[in-house]
Amino acid sequence: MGKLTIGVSSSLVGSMSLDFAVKLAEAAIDKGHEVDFWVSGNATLLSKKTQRPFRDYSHLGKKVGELIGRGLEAAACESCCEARGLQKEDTMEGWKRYGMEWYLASCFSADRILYIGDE
Amino acid sequence: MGKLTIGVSSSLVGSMSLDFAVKLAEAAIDKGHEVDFWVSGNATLLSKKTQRPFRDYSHLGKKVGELIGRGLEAAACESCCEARGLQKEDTMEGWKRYGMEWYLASCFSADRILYIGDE
Amino acid sequence: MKLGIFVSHFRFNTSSYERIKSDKLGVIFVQNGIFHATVKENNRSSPLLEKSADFFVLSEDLETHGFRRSDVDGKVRVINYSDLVNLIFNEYEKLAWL
Amino acid sequence: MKLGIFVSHFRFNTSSYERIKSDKLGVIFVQNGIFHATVKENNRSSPLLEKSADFFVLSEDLETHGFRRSDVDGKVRVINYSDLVNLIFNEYEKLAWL
Amino acid sequence: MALKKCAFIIDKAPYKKETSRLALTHAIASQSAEVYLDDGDNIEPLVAFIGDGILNCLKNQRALDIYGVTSLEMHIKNALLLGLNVYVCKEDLERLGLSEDSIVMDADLIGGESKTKIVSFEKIQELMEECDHLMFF
Amino acid sequence: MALKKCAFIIDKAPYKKETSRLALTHAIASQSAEVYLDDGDNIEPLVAFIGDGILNCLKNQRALDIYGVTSLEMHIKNALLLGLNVYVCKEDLERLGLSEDSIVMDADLIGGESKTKIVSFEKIQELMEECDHLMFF
Repeated sequence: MGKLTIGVSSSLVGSMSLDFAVKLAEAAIDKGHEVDFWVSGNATLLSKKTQRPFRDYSHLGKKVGELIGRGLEAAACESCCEARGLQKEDTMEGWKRYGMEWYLASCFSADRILYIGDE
Repeated sequence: MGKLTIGVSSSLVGSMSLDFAVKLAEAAIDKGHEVDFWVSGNATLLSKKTQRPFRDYSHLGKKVGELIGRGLEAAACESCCEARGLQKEDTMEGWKRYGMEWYLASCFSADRILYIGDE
Repeated sequence: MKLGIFVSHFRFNTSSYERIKSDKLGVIFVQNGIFHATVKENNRSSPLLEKSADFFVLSEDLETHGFRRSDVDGKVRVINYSDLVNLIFNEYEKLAWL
Repeated sequence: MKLGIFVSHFRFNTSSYERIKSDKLGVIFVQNGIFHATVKENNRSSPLLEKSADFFVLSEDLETHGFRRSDVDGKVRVINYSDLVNLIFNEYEKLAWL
Repeated sequence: MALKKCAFIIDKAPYKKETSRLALTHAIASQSAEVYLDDGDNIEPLVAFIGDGILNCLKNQRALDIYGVTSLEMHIKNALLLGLNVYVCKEDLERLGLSEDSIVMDADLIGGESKTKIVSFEKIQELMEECDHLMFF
Repeated sequence: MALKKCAFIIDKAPYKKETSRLALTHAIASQSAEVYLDDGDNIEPLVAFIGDGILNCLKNQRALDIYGVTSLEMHIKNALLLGLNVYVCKEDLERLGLSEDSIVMDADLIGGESKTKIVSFEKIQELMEECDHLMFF
């Protein structure tokens, strides 16, 4: 079993890259791999609580919560959050907020890295 | 003098299309035109209060507030806001929240429309 | 019609751009569209400049990227936001952001 | 090296794609990259399929867009998310999302 | 008493950007714009798919099952059901090797009124000229 | 005691996407990753601009004056100041008609240590092969 670090900076809605990343994380965890999940830039909105489910948008928050329960390490870039008006108290349970060096340290110990820097 | 309706759906940070739209709105108001400003999709984040200014990002919230004081009609798509966890009480002063039909009605009375649907 | 087209990308599918016709046509290069007014890839001007149109580039976006007026192709007129407002209200009736 | 490249766009600047070399190369079409595995523009397969590589397309993204397995170019293998995890851990050491 | 025509031109493929979805939701919303307008005033939307935008129109999109998002197919059917004029560029269908069979032509399963019209780019050009406002998605 | 090399490859132009900015801020952050690592372990970043990415490197960017955002030029100078290895693809400079004079070569005004290295794509290919992880921006 290995460790995969996924980094994403795409918007919560639009490119669906976060949808891809969450599904990939789930598939890896299903197979017993360890997954670190890093969101920066616009992707930090995924760490916000009170996302209301709408049929026009996927509702990823709930799924990530489940995956955190199954061992996913999910962290959001602190300064990217703040710049978007997301305060510490807006963070969904189980998520961490760190500086970017956390992601780099995660890359250090990862067997594979997929960084999705589309936006 | 005429009326310009600007619609934008791009992220607050990333494409800088909102930066463009706000500068265009300002230039039009400076010349005495009337401007309606509609944000939908990811652009609705512009209507959120407590955006913390960071040097890596433009701080558009303040400028839009000034323009509202000078007559800009700024409105955000209600369902696009809700889908992103933005509640009514998160809305910056002076902004309105409407259904998409408000934008269409604004188009009806506009002399010019610029819709920026980049994302 | 009198149409103003905004080009904001360097790389994009140009099929709409190539096909749209207009009695009066203006092309305004903004954001990364400014590369079409400044960069000569393999020593050639952008194919976008071959269209029969009046071309404009936004000075603010030119300077954001580090270009100067002297870098701009001779076919393209440099304008600022204030000029752009005049173009929008006085020259073109419909606008398309591609 | 053993490199897996993710292609997620239909239209993009392919200069990195064309130039990167790898002893072992896999190309995985996801999101709008799936059009390279399905659409024959002007009756021709995507030029991306000319690269010497193993090609894969994500079935979930194929079906999201309304395509079926029978629409996929013969050069491309259809995989799902679970297969993708195996590819990532067993076949490729480095990954690039273009 | 006035009627203003708005053309919603979709030239980008779906799912990688939100823009085509917003085109359809905005176009559909035109029908309730009256609440903000004077009696007799109205907005008439038309939706045209050109270029890569025609890839929004494919049948059997499974976005809802797989990713939990409504498909563009559902939005197009909704537009047809509400009687909006929906056009698809013929030359682009040919260019991308798609047939009339492969795209959404009506909302019949849910009782639709209008049909997708497959027309030449020349016709779409004419429609753009006739309309009062133009928006690209 | 181990060293892992991470390549940050930037192949997209700036400002229209946030990605090149995030590449540089992440690359710079490698230098403080030690706080999360065991003694002696470290991450060595390298930054390479290829394709349209070289348009990030132009001098005299006025993004801060005009739009109130730090320019990519400032981020690159910051990276050089901190001693990061920064590479620019020679063939792409030629292809887009840019000279060494027109791009950021050092952070001299703020006391920089390293210089931008203009190298062939072949060299960048080698660097990608040598690194442990690859990220495209």
